[in-house]
Amino acid sequence: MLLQQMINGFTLGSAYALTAIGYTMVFGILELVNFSHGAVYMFGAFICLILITTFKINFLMAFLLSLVITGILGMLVDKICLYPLRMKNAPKVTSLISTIGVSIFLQNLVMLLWGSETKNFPMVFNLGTLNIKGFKLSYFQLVIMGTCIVLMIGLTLIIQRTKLGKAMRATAQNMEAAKLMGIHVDQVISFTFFLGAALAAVAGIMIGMYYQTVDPMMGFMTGLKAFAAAVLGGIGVLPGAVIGGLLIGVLETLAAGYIHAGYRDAIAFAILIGVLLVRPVGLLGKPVQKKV
Amino acid sequence: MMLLEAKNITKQFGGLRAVDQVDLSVMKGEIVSLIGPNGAGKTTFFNLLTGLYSPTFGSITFDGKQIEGQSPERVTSLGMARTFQNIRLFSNMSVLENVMLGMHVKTKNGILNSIFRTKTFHDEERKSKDKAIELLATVGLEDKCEEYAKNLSYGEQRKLEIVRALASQPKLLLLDEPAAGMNPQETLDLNQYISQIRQQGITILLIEHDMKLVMNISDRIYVLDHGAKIAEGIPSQIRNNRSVIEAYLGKGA
Amino acid sequence: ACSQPTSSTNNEKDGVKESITIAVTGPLSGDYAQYGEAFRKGTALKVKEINANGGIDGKEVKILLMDDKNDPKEAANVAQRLVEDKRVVGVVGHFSSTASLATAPIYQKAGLVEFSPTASHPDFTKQGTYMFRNINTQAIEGPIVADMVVNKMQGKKIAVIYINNDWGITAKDNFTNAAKELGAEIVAEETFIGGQTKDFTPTLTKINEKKPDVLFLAAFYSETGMIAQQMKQLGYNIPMAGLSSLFNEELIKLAGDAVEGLYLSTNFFPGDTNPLVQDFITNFKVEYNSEPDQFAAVAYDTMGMMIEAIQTAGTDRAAIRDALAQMKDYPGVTGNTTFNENRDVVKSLKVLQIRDGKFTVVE
Amino acid sequence: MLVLSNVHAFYGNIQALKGISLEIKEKEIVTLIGSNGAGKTTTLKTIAGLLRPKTGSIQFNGEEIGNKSAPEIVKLGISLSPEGRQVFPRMTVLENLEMGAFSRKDKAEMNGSFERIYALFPRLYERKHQAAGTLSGGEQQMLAIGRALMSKPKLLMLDEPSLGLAPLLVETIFQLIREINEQGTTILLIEQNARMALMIAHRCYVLETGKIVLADDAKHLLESDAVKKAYLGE
Amino acid sequence: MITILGLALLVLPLAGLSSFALRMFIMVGIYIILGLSLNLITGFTGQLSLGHAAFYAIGAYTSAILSTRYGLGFGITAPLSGLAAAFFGLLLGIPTLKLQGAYLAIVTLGFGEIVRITALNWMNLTRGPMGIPGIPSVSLFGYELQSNIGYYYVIYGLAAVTLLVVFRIVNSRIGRALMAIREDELAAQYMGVYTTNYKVLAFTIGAFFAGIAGSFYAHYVSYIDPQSFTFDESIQILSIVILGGMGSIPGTILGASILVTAPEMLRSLQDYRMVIYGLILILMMLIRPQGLLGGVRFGKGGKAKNDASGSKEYNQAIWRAKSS
Ligand SMILES: Nc1ncnc2c1ncn2[C@@H]1O[C@H](COP(=O)(O)OP(=O)(O)OP(=O)(O)O)[C@@H](O)[C@H]1O
Ligand SMILES: Nc1ncnc2c1ncn2[C@@H]1O[C@H](COP(=O)(O)OP(=O)(O)OP(=O)(O)O)[C@@H](O)[C@H]1O
Ligand SMILES: CC(C)C[C@H](N)C(=O)O
Ligand SMILES: [Mg+2]
Ligand SMILES: [Mg+2]
Repeated sequence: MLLQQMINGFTLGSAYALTAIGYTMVFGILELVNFSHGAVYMFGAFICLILITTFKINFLMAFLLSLVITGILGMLVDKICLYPLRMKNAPKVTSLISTIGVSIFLQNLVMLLWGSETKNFPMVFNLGTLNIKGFKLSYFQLVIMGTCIVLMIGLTLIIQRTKLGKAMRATAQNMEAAKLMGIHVDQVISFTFFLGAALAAVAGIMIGMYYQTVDPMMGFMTGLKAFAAAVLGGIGVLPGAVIGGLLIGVLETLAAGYIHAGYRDAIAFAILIGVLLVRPVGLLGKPVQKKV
Repeated sequence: MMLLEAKNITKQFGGLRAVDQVDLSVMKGEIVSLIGPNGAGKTTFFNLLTGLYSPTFGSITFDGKQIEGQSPERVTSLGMARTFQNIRLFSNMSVLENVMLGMHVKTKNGILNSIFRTKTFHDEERKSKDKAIELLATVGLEDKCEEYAKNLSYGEQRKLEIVRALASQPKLLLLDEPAAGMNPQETLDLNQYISQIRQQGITILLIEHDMKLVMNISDRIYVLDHGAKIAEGIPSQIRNNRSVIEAYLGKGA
Repeated sequence: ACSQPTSSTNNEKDGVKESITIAVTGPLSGDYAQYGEAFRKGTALKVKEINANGGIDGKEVKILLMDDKNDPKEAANVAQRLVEDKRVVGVVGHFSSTASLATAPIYQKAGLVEFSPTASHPDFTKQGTYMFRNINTQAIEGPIVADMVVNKMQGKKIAVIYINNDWGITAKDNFTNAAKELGAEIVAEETFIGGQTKDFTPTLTKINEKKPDVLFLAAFYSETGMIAQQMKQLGYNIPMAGLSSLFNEELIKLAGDAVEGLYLSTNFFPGDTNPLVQDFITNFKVEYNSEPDQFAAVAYDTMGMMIEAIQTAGTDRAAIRDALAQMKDYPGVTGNTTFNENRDVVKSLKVLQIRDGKFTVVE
Repeated sequence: MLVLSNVHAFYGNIQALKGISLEIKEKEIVTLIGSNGAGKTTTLKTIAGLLRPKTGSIQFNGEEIGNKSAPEIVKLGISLSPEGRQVFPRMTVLENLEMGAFSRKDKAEMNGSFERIYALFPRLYERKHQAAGTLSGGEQQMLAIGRALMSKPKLLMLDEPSLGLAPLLVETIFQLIREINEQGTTILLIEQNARMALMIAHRCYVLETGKIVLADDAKHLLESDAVKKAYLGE
Repeated sequence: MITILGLALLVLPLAGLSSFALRMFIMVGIYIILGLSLNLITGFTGQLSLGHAAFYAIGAYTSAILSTRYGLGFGITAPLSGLAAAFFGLLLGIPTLKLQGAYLAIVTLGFGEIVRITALNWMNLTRGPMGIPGIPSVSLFGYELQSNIGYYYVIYGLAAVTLLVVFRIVNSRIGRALMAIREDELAAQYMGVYTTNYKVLAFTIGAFFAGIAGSFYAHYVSYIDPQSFTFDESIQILSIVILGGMGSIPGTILGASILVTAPEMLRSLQDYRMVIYGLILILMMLIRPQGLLGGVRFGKGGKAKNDASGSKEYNQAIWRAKSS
């Protein structure tokens, strides 16, 4: 049972990790906790579902199209709700409330457009299950975990190696200086939001497929957990988001399996707090060296 | 009388010895300068004295007490105050409030006092305020009491930082490049101001790259290079010290 | 400072026809908006039918629709507003026990009937004489379903998953007590937080270890759908049973063959040959182009009862309460309804099973 | 090469520049002096595109750049070593320098630029892999100057480059300015150390509260009593 | 100004307001207390807290349990609720020793969730989702409040006390220390401010008043369950503080008035209500990023001019230690 529970935990954790990557990217560049991320995740899943069911587009096309649409939505969120605040040099919490506004708006808009009930997400391809000595691992679970790892490595490479990645890091550390280096920071930020939102859509669609359901509220808890995961791993650090996500997934599963299902989220948060007390910048976060 | 004595202070950052076995002492009433090339370890030395870092080894005695590894809060309450190389004012607070914060360790009003606005509360507030305005007047900032600190010009901010540090009535005042960004005229004013402070019985330890100021005002000078002390003495000795010229002053000075 | 809801069209302007206003309140936004939607459709259909037949004594019936987001504070605001709105003669709502309990003191003090189609918390109607409900408390449903599980399904070892709200807890308690009396053993009791928990794999893995004969679900259709699907993915094969809360076509859409064979109880069933039910379904389809579920049905009945009370008592709020309390055998689409002395109802239940992707009555 | 005519600029509703007109010719060193808050930094920021002028025009080689964004202006060959250093604190020294060359195309020649900067500031070479945020104040200043040089600008703007540097290095910096000017780079310099600035500059503008109050050959100003008194501390 | 406002509030109910309007005023009063208490933590001390509803919940539950099980009246339950919440504030304040920015935010968020989930599961203590019905109404000096008018005076009395206390704390040596922490924690340490103690103090006092608000709420509505204390609630309180302007006392009052009544004003929009509400939240932030009354601290003579919104330093103080 322990082994099976671990597998359950890893799958759930991959979902958090996938979402946490988007969180951490946006945080990494703007130091902004983007509370609309959960709603964007939900939106991605819905768009894909609508494309498949209402517009009868084949899955692969629908998948790609949703990434693009959701990515554009992410860009718009930034352009409309956050960019003007940056221009006015507003306190960061203002942006935080703005993203909360976005999330309320999106969630209720989706309800208005497509109803608030839980919807079936069609099983697009049945990959079957791997059955080893009594425990089950579906191939789809492997797909989710694989996607997560691939994205993490890919994005890390982009950020470490490419010019775009460098521009992102520079923008994150000092926007004004970045402009002086010839970096179009607004484009870089837009792109980051595009990427973050598209990643959220990947996560939303994958999870929609895994649980075969989507609903307008699906982003709320996942969003919070993904935020927790990103922080646990050290916010701004991509591998940290993945490790944080997996850890929270596993811990939560074990808590539900062995302690008390009603308390599972409380236990997950309690452990998170415990870890932060020992490592105040998360598992992979680097402490800021004080220097005056 | 010895006010500050640092013995064998060393600070290691990974593979780098930013401060390397430095001995330094300051007598009550002196103005002592700490100079040296960029990255010599001067600011780090200040950070060690004031408890931001604890030394890898060595001991620091201030006013008869061991203070190495103590927190900045504690060091401040023992009577040390400093300014920062990069100005750190409380930007969204008024000039007056900045100075009154400097008095934090010298005042006592607690939470109950404040809520019930007792007589002690009013007395202390009034006294602090008067004192703060008086201090601001010494640098000509008394008219800007109600201004946000962030709205001051650079030079004014530097002055405010010094006044804020003075407000704690320190025994020892540490100044980290106070003249940076000031024009020659303003530097002259500063020179005078520091002398005045000394006349009030406050001991001063100064980091500065403006040699005119340093040579003019210092009783003694310590020179650091690559973390280690390469010279100490009175200004005329330092000015002519061959290794100091080579490492730091250049022929121009 | 408060704007008047536009939905309450005040027709004093033509001065010809008088109207009677009944408030309907439930979650029109937020997590539970779909149930509010069912309230809206069910009640509006009833009112449309009444008005088509000349209204109440020639007066047109109007609905004043109010969103409470299923949030107790919002609900209390709504309640305060309604008791002060002199046009309102009775209230159909609120949806959850939480909202209903939070508003009860306000309605009671003002003397306005609060008739909830769905609040099943045992304490609700104890809050005062103006509180009515149109749903079986679990004290009634639990034993019937326990009998179904233990005797029809041969469940000797039963695992239970319940939603962690007042309804889930009372449902679970009433079910397990009855099942134990029938000689069954409860091998696991697991809970989850509604709207929050989406992943049931740890709970299911744990339950599977206990090798139960039946998995009993005190849950709504959405989470039941997820549970069924995740169980299938994990490759577990445990027969499932549930309550009337599961009676919703969406469940089958959602979970497909994963819920095949599931047993449940209900007091509204579209397959019912009763012409009342058949007419309701037909009209509903014409009006909304969708199938009514039990929430729409019970809201329809609740509105019907409210109107009947007004027909007998007139528009005096207190008189309406008395008329409602004395109503006998109201013939509704959710069965014949009479209030007991606590203003609770007792409705007969049918047992259904999902067979070949359809809800089917089990004899 | 660069012509500002009647430039007005604001921070919110605080007016910092009240009609600045100035001109810099190819291969010149021009310096701006003025007391704290006069608007020197603001002038450079406006040229660099960090601040949009409200009215007035800025022309660079005949092209209007007042409405261009900072990155576009960098690509035209204007580079600024800003006030307050503005290094990328969590990047290494090396990465900071690489950022300086962000919009440069000629990858091949870049090694040369690195070598030149390292030769000028050996300390930066020693600390190639140290995070810039942990450098000492003076070291960060070296890095900021080095970074501005990395883009091989046509017009180099330096905002108080000697701030926080040791005396020996101050000499080096002024020598460097003269050197790169001789190699063909035009320079716009702000200095508190007005004497040194005037000594290497060709021409000088004096700013007071957002306006230019004096413009002349540097040599002349060095002799002017008013300037001596106000800015040279004599 | 304050006196006029106070007098207006005093005579308002006599002007024959409807019960509904009174109810809205009472809710606004509750949120003024919640907002002011959070403003002390977030606005003045700069510690972003996403779990303020937890203290509100602890206060409400303490009162509900004490009054329904032990028959205690509001006069006793209210201070005890404040103390209980303050105790947890102390408990939560301690981890903030080391944490900053997002890290602190998630800890406070987590704390809020832990409290809510515990309330949901600890059946013996809280009756879980069954909630606690039948909480007796407020009685003071043996006189039981029957009407909204009575509650109105009680809540505005409490709000006035909260306002006075917060105002006095903020305009004192303690308050200056708190604001210094917000502006630059390290520099504050160098002023001799034991920042940890002060942060804990802010959390404790803030929690105390949130607890009192919770106590009043419980007695006022007579039924509470965990659903009243969700994350949304914490966000609502935070929005009030930020909309009004961080570190602004009159701002919080304005913020509470707007955000509590807005959903009521929008009620006629039905399904579109929350969509519009989301938009309004965004718009208000865009129009006045520094908050409606940002910079107006209620200081001596409303000084501190309101200028080019929050500076960079201000942001950094909230989000993390300065690195330069
Ligand atoms: N946290 C740190 N990690 C690594 N190296 C550091 C750290 N802090 C300082 N250093 C290094 O230690 C040396 C001393 O720095 P310090 O700031 O004390 O120099 P300084 O003498 O004040 O120089 P300046 O005159 O330029 O201000 C520098 O070379 C600096 O790069
Ligand atoms: N970000 C800002 N917001 C508001 N006002 C500003 C800002 N930056 C500068 N100012 C104001 O604009 C005016 C010009 O400032 P500027 O920085 O250009 O002066 P400066 O000549 O560079 O002075 P210094 O020698 O002190 O660097 C000053 O009055 C200053 O207070
Ligand atoms: C729809 C119903 C199942 C709601 C439930 N009866 C409650 O009281 O919360
Ligand atoms: Mg230094
Ligand atoms: Mg300047």
